[in-house]
Formats: sequence, structure tokens, C-alpha cells
Amino acid sequence: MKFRTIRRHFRESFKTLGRNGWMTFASVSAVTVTLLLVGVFVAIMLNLNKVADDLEHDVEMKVYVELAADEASTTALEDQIRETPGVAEVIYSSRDHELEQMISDFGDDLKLYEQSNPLREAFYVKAANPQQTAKVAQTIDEYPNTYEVVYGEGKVEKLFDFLNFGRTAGLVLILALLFTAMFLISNTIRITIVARKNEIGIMKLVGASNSFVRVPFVLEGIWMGILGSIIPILAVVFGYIEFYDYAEPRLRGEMIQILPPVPFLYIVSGLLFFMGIFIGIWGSFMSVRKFLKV
Amino acid sequence: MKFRTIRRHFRESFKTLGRNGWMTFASVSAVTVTLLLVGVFVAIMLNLNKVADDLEHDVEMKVYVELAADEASTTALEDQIRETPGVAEVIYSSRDHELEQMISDFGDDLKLYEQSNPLREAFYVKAANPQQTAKVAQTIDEYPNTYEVVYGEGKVEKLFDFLNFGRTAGLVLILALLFTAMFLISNTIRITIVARKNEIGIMKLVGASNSFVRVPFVLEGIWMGILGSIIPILAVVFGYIEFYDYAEPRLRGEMIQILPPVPFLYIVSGLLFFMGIFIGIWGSFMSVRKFLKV
Amino acid sequence: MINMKDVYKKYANGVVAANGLNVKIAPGEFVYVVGPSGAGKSTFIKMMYREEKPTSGEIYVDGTNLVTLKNREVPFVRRKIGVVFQDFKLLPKLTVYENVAFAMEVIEAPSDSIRDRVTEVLDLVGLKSKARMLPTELSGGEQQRVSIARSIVNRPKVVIADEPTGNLDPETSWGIMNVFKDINEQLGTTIVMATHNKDIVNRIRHRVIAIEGGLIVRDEAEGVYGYEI
Amino acid sequence: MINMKDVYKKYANGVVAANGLNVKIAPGEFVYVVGPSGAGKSTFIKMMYREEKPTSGEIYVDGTNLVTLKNREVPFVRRKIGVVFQDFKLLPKLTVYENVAFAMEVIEAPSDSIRDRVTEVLDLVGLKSKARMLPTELSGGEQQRVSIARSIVNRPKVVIADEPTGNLDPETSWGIMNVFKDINEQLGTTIVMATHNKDIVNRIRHRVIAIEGGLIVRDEAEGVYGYEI
Ligand SMILES: Nc1ncnc2c1ncn2[C@@H]1O[C@H](COP(=O)(O)OP(=O)(O)OP(=O)(O)O)[C@@H](O)[C@H]1O
Ligand SMILES: Nc1ncnc2c1ncn2[C@@H]1O[C@H](COP(=O)(O)OP(=O)(O)OP(=O)(O)O)[C@@H](O)[C@H]1O
Ligand SMILES: [Mg+2]
Ligand SMILES: [Mg+2]
Repeated sequence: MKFRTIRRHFRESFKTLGRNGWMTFASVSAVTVTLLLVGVFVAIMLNLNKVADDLEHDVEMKVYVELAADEASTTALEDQIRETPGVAEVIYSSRDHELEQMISDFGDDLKLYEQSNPLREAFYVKAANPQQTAKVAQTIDEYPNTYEVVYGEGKVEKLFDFLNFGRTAGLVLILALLFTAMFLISNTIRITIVARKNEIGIMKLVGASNSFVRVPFVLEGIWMGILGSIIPILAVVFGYIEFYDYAEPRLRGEMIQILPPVPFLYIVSGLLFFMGIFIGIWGSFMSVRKFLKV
Repeated sequence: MKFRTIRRHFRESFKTLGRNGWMTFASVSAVTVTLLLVGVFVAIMLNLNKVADDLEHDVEMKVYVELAADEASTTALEDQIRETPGVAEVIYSSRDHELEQMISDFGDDLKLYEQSNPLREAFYVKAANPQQTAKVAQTIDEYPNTYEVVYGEGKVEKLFDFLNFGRTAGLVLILALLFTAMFLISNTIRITIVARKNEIGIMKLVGASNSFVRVPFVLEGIWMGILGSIIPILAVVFGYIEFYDYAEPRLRGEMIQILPPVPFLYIVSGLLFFMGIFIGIWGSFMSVRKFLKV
Repeated sequence: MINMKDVYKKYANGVVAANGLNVKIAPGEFVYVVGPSGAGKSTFIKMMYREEKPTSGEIYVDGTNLVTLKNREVPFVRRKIGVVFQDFKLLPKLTVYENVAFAMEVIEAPSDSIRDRVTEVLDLVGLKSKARMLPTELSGGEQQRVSIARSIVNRPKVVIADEPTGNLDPETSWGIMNVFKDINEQLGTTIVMATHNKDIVNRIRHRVIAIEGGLIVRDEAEGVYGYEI
Repeated sequence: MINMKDVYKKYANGVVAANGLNVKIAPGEFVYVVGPSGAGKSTFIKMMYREEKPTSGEIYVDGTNLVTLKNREVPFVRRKIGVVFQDFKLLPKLTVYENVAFAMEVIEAPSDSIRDRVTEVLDLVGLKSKARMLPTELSGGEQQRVSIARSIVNRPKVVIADEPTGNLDPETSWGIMNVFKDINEQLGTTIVMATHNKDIVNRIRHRVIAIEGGLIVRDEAEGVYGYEI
């Protein structure tokens, strides 16, 4: 293909974009609306995924220390727990701290125990992989000076089941949505090209090769993909920043956090942009192909 | 319009549906895919809404009874609480029961208190409208024999904020999705009709009135809407029943429940069906109108 | 039947295709419209059934003022007129039979009269055997004859034909001219026919309106094609 | 230049439009194809640039076997042939100028030679002033002339014209015939022209191939239109 032909194809693709006015608008707006949908739902899903992770990481076990243990052996136990494979975080809670906790849960009446605290020291332990909590708990339970390890057996397994189900469902939904988006956009592009089937036939009859017919269509597809991804990207970027500014201060100190805009928004924008271009190319390419056999 | 003309329009609309083969397929599949998306997300959103309701209804306050209160005045307090406007549920918890609870939360060491239980009797109270919990708590706090009312002040407000935000966001998303679906479908229908703009012009030039041209198109729109809603309805109905059969036993006894298939699925099916038809009619009607001025 | 007064037509791109036309065509007349390519014949004809609206001037068809006519009323005027379009304008998804029948369905004719009449006119233009074919399966001349059949199927008061023999061989053309002659003489149908066919104009003598550059340059009863080479 | 051996063509709907055609057309020849409407002229012509493939038989154009030709190779054969289509086949979104230029862009001609040549042929068919218009803004005859301009713009070895004067008045038709005559005589272009124009065939004498019902019924050098009425 000569350089002037490439230039001609570029010129042609822009010209057609303009002259097909209404059809171009229909395609671009289909791309826009669909990518907007994808962008919003991807943003939501990624954040829900984050919430699931946070919930999961909130699972901890409580290790009660033998009453008989002296300070040195307690420290030794702490070190041992820390070095246990799979342990991510160990927080010590003194007997006084435990009592405070109990008073706040069961009423001031218990203040009378401040004199003779009946509670044990404890360690709050998080597993690096929360789904391994049960296994880690079992290991720690064997250590000398461990009185008991509790972690909400039964409940935790249910939570994991639920989160795993949610994550799988979310992934399926996102994939379904991406597929749907691809289908809808390429469907729209295809109809606009079917409407130009006669034109393609004429070009072929006048001696145009397949690539000569196809390249301007594919370029058009690219422009439509780019045009159609602008609004969704802007909307998701500014919408999310707005949302983050609203939500982040309110969630400060909570166990659930949302994703910070960077690099999250780069990823979503990139996804939308390349999806737009990819579908534009793919939709045009496949649709034109059907009518080239003239 | 004569009866034979109405018959003719019906015949015509079916014929065109068949003869436009590819275009019909494109429109119907756009309707199908879009309604499928709508169906799945409406089902999810309605269930998330249910989850939000469940979480909200899980909010309760704990009313501690004065240690001095005898059985009669405790019963009197219970009755008084029950009759307080806005109270939905009152559950009595004896001192023994409270202690059991504490032992299970803070360890067996506390069993030694079984001899001299330091705890108070309590009532667990739910407000009819959970968002009124604070107000109800205040009222109950005034009653004689009430020692203290606690309900997780601060935390509960945050939960409500979060749930309200989630519900509003969900509503906005569903509306946006419905709007998007309408737009995408009518966009697709419009392009197929633009492709038939010349045909409409010819009909008009041969003496057809606007309604004569339009009725078969609108009927076609109806058939496409109906055809396009079949798969989504079946998918949502069977998919949800499947999901319900999987999830319901697992959630039995939990605080979170999912919606039972009836009447939920009737509502969603109805929504999809009428949405399909409505958009079919509307899309055709509006698109044809543009080309009738010949 | 048709009456144009001071009709001007300037297209959006600036071309003036009618530059002050004044014409009266009586009921039952047979009129040829001749002139070079791009002279304004089709524009002249399109204004008679309001495919185009004049920029200024008045047009009456069967007493109706086409310029002030409401959009809703246009179909009723068009039903009095059968048109053979220069580019045929067949409905691509309908068969030959259905294309012709369409014009009768529009006026809500009864089904059996549609069946009989459509078969009859298809026979008249020699396409009875192609009734079930789609326009894309026809030769150029066959398509043109479908357009002719459709224009006469409702026995309209006026038949307006834009170059109805352009794609026909001389023999078929004469056949079509006979059809026009019959409906003109027997039913008193007014016929306006734009044509380049010198043979026909010179051998079947009728009124000739010659248009050039949007102007009527000649209007003769029993005229000839002119433009001798 | 063109050589058909035992060519049959049966369309999907069962119509046999070529029923054993045997024809040899030498380089530089000028051939009229005549015959009644629906005889198979366009089919005969369409097979020469492979718009239609024959059901059986062999077709050679400039030595290439069109029947066994790979799809990829078809454009290269078509570039040797300029075609005037019976239904014009103009690209609706391109202006007159762009439509003609398109045929040159296809062969990757340099921009300035495109500009010069397109202007030249538009002048030849009398449409220089309409270069910036879209096909929908043209009269029937003007569209036909754009199709003619496009067919000759690349100075092809063969020009195949399907009723190129069907929508033209006699004077313009003669002008077009002069264009064909010039390229035939000066460039040695082979010309195959289906026509119903008796005047032209009888006055500019060339070889005449008469087709009826898919068969060649007459093939005369310096023939006449025949089919006298
Ligand atoms: N829709 C349109 N928009 C702009 N200009 C037009 C339009 N239709 C026709 N014209 C211009 O108006 C002039 C007259 O066109 P018209 O079709 O009336 O010619 P005609 O006499 O029918 O020619 P022919 O014999 O070639 O069919 C032409 O120069 C043409 O370019
Ligand atoms: N694509 C097609 N599919 C089916 N049948 C066709 C097709 N094209 C043409 N025919 C049939 O083949 C026959 C010959 O058609 P063709 O177009 O070759 O005729 P023609 O000689 O060019 O006629 P005209 O002078 O009217 O243009 C006709 O009877 C027509 O109905
Ligand atoms: Mg004309
Ligand atoms: Mg032909």
C-alpha cells in the first residue's frame, strides 16, 4: 500500500464519519452509553471486592494466655506466634484492657472487678491469608502457655463461603457485562455497516481490493471507539474522585476502605479506552468482511 | 381504518420481520442482551436492598434493668416498653443468660461468677423503624426501673448513613441501567429503521398515509420486544430459582435472607416483558416518525 | 386538471430547476415533456405530486392547491395520481406482485379485487410470469415495467410518467405506449410523460412541452420531439 | 480480449439468463449488444467483470480465466475494465468528483494526476459544473453521465456499458457516443455496449450481437438494430 493511499484512507475515514452524521452519532452514543455502564460497574465491583477483602482481613483469632505464665513466657509466646508461618499481625491485650472491653460490652457494674481482674491476657492474631485462620489457630493452640484459641468457628467459615461466592458472582457479572458491551457495540456498528452494504459492493465492482475497502471502515471504527470512550472516562474519573472525597473521610478509621483513585482510575480509564478501540476495530472488521465477497 | 387493513398490517409486520432476517436478528438480540442485563441487575439490586433492610432490622438496643427492681416491676417495665410507640420487639434476657453470653465472649474463667452473678437483667428491644432507634432509646431511658439504654450510639448512625447511601446509589444505578437499556434498544431499532428510510419514502410517495406506514413498524417493534424478552425472562426465572435453591438452605437461621421467588420473579418478569414491548413500540414509533415527512 | 402558475424551484444547493413555469393541463390530455438532460423535467413532474415543493408559485391538481396543502392531506392527492418514477422506486423487500398490490392496499381496496386487478396489470406490462420475484431479481426494463404497472393499477385520474421507456427496447416501449393510449382514450386518464424517445413523440402525436434550463421554451399541441441531430 | 465458451447462467430463482453463449471479442472492437427487455444482455455483460459467475462454461478477459480466478485477484481484472452500470451504482455519500476520483484512488494514482484527469473526463461528459454535487442532487441523465465518466477515467482496456444512454436525450447521447468513438479509435479501447437505442446502432455501424432468451440469435459485423416496428 502506497503512502498516499494510507493518507487517503485516513482522510476518507474522517470524511465518512462526518457525512454519515446520524449513523456515526448512533454508533458513538452506543459506545458511550455502554462503556459508561461498564465503567460504573467495574468501579463498583472493584470496590466491593475491596470490601470483601477488608471483611476477610477483619477475621482474627483470640489467643488466651495461661494464667500461670509470667511476663517472660508471655513475651516468648508472642514471639513464637509472630514467627508462626502464616501469621500476619499479633496484638497484645493486657488483662486490664480485656476488662475495659468487657465493661463496655456488659455494663459498668463490672467495674467492681477492677480490684480483682478475673480475665486473662490475650493476643489478637490475624492470619496472612484469612482463609487459613483455622489452620493457624490449630498450630498456636499447641504452644506452651496457650490456654485456648477462639476465632468464631462456624461463623468464619460461613463468612468465607459467602465472600467467595460473592467474588465469583462479581467476576461472572463483570465478564458478562464486558461480553454484553462488546456484543451491543459491535452489533450497532454492524447494523450501520449493513446499511452501507451497497456502497461496499459498488467499491468492489469499481475495482477496489478488500483491504482498500476495509481500512477506512476500520479506521472509522477506531475513531468511534475513541470518541465513545471520552465521556465514560471523564465521567468515571470525576465521578469517582467526587465519591472518594465524599466517602473517604467518613470511612477513616473504619475497617472497610474504598480504593484510592490512583492507580485505580488509571486502570479503569485504560480498560475503557482500549475496550472502545478494540471493539471499534473488531466490530468494523468483522462486519465489513461479510460484504466483501462481491 | 378498515378491518382488512388491520389484518394486512399484521400480516405485513410478520412478513417484514422474516424478510429483514439479519436486521430483525440484530434488533431482537440487542433487546435480549440488554434485558438480560437489566433482569440480572434488578434481581441483584432488589436482593441487596433486602440485605440492607435485614441489616437495619438487626439494630437493637439493650435496656438494663435496675438491680433493685423486683419481678413485678420488671414485668411492668417490659409491658411499658412493649407499649411504647415505635417498639416492634422486646426480648427478655435473664441475669443467667447474660452471664452465659459473657462467658462465651470472654472465656470460661468467668464461670466462677456463676455463684455470684454481677450482671443485670436486660431487654433487647427493636424499633419498628430501626432508624428511630435513638429516639425510642431516649423514651425508654426515662422509665422507672430502667438503669441504662445502650444501642451502639455513633456506630448505628454510621450504619444507617451507609445503608441509606447504598440504597440511593442502588436506585440511581437501576434507573441509569433502565435508561441505558431503553437508549440502546431504541438506538438499535432506530438504525434498522434509518436503513429503511428509502422504503418509507417510497410508501409515502405511492400514497400511503402516515399511519399506514407506521402501524406495521410499530407492530414489528412489539414482536421484537416480545421475542427479545423471552430469553431474559426464562434466564432470570430459572437462574434465580436455581440460586434460591442453592442459597436459601445455607442462609436459614441467618440474619440476612434473600427474596423468595414468588412474587419477586413475577415482578421482574413483568418488568422485562413490558419494558421489551414498551421500548419496541416507542423505538419504532419515534424512529419512523422522522422519515414520514415525504 | 393540473395548473401551474409562476412556479419557481430553487434546490438547497442553489440550482434553479424551475424558473417560472406556467402550464395548464386539461383533464384527459396526453402531454409529452421533453428537453435535454438536467433541463428540469423531473422537477416539473415531481412538483405535481409534491415530492418537491416549489419555492414560489401555485400548483393546483384536480382543484387542490398543492402548495398550501397540509402534510396530512398529501396522501389523498397522491392517490389520484399514478407515478412512474425515473428510478422506479420499488420496495426492495416486496415481490413484484406485492409492490403493485401495495398501491391498492393503501386505498384499502378489498382483497379479491386486489388479486384480480394486480394480475391484470402485470399481464398488461408482460410480467405475469415474474409476479413472485423480488425487484433485485429483475432486469432493468422489468423493474421499469413494475413501476408502470403500479402507476396504473388504481385507475388514477392522472398518470405521471418520468421517462417510462428509458430502459425498454423499442418493441416493449410501443407496448407500454399502447397501454397509456388505452387508459387515456378509454378511461379519460390525463397523462404527463417526460421522455427522450424521439420516435415515440414523433409517431404518436400529442401535446409537447419542451423545457430547457427550467423554462418552457415550446408548448405545441400535436408537437414533435424537435432537437434534430 | 473477451472470450466466452458455452456459458450458461441459471440464477438462484431458476431463471436461465444465459443459455450457451459463445462469443469472441477482439481487442479494439466496438460491439453493440441488443435484444428485448429481460433477454439476458445485462447478465451477459455482468459476467465479463464477474459481478455474476456463470453456472458453467469459460470466460476469458485479456487472457485471464474469470471462472477459476481467485477472489483476491478479481479487483485486478476489474481495473482493466471500465463499467457503466445500468443502475449507475454511484457512491451516495461522495460528490460527483469524488465518485470519479474513487476509481483512480483504487489504482493508487498520484494525487495531481487524479485531479487533472477527473476534471478532464467530467468536462467530457458535460458535468464540470456539477463536480461538487452529490448524486442525489443530480438528474437521472446526469447520474448516468457520472457513471460514464468513472468508467473511462482510468483509460481501461475495455469499457463495458449497460445502456449508457437510457436516461439521456438524443443530443447528449450523441455526445457520449463521440466520447466512446474517440477512446475506441484513438486508444484502441474495446467497447461493449448494451443498448436499446435504434438510432445509434443504425447510424454508427458496428458489430451487433442480438440476444434473446439467453441465446445469441444474431452476430453481424456492421449490423443494424433490427426489431423493426
Ligand atoms: N434534489 C436535488 N437537489 C439539488 N439539485 C437537484 C435536485 N434534483 C435535481 N437537481 C438539479 O436540478 C436540475 C434539474 O433536474 P431534473 O431532475 O429536473 O432534470 P431532468 O430534466 O429530469 O433531467 P434528466 O433528463 O437527466 O432526467 C439538475 O441540474 C439537477 O442537478
Ligand atoms: N439477480 C438475479 N436473480 C434472479 N434472476 C435474475 C437476476 N438478474 C436478472 N435475472 C433474470 O434474468 C433475466 C435476464 O436479465 P437481464 O438483466 O440480463 O436482462 P436484460 O437483457 O439486461 O434486460 P433489460 O433490457 O430489461 O435490462 C431476466 O428475466 C431477469 O428476471
Ligand atoms: Mg429526469
Ligand atoms: Mg439490462
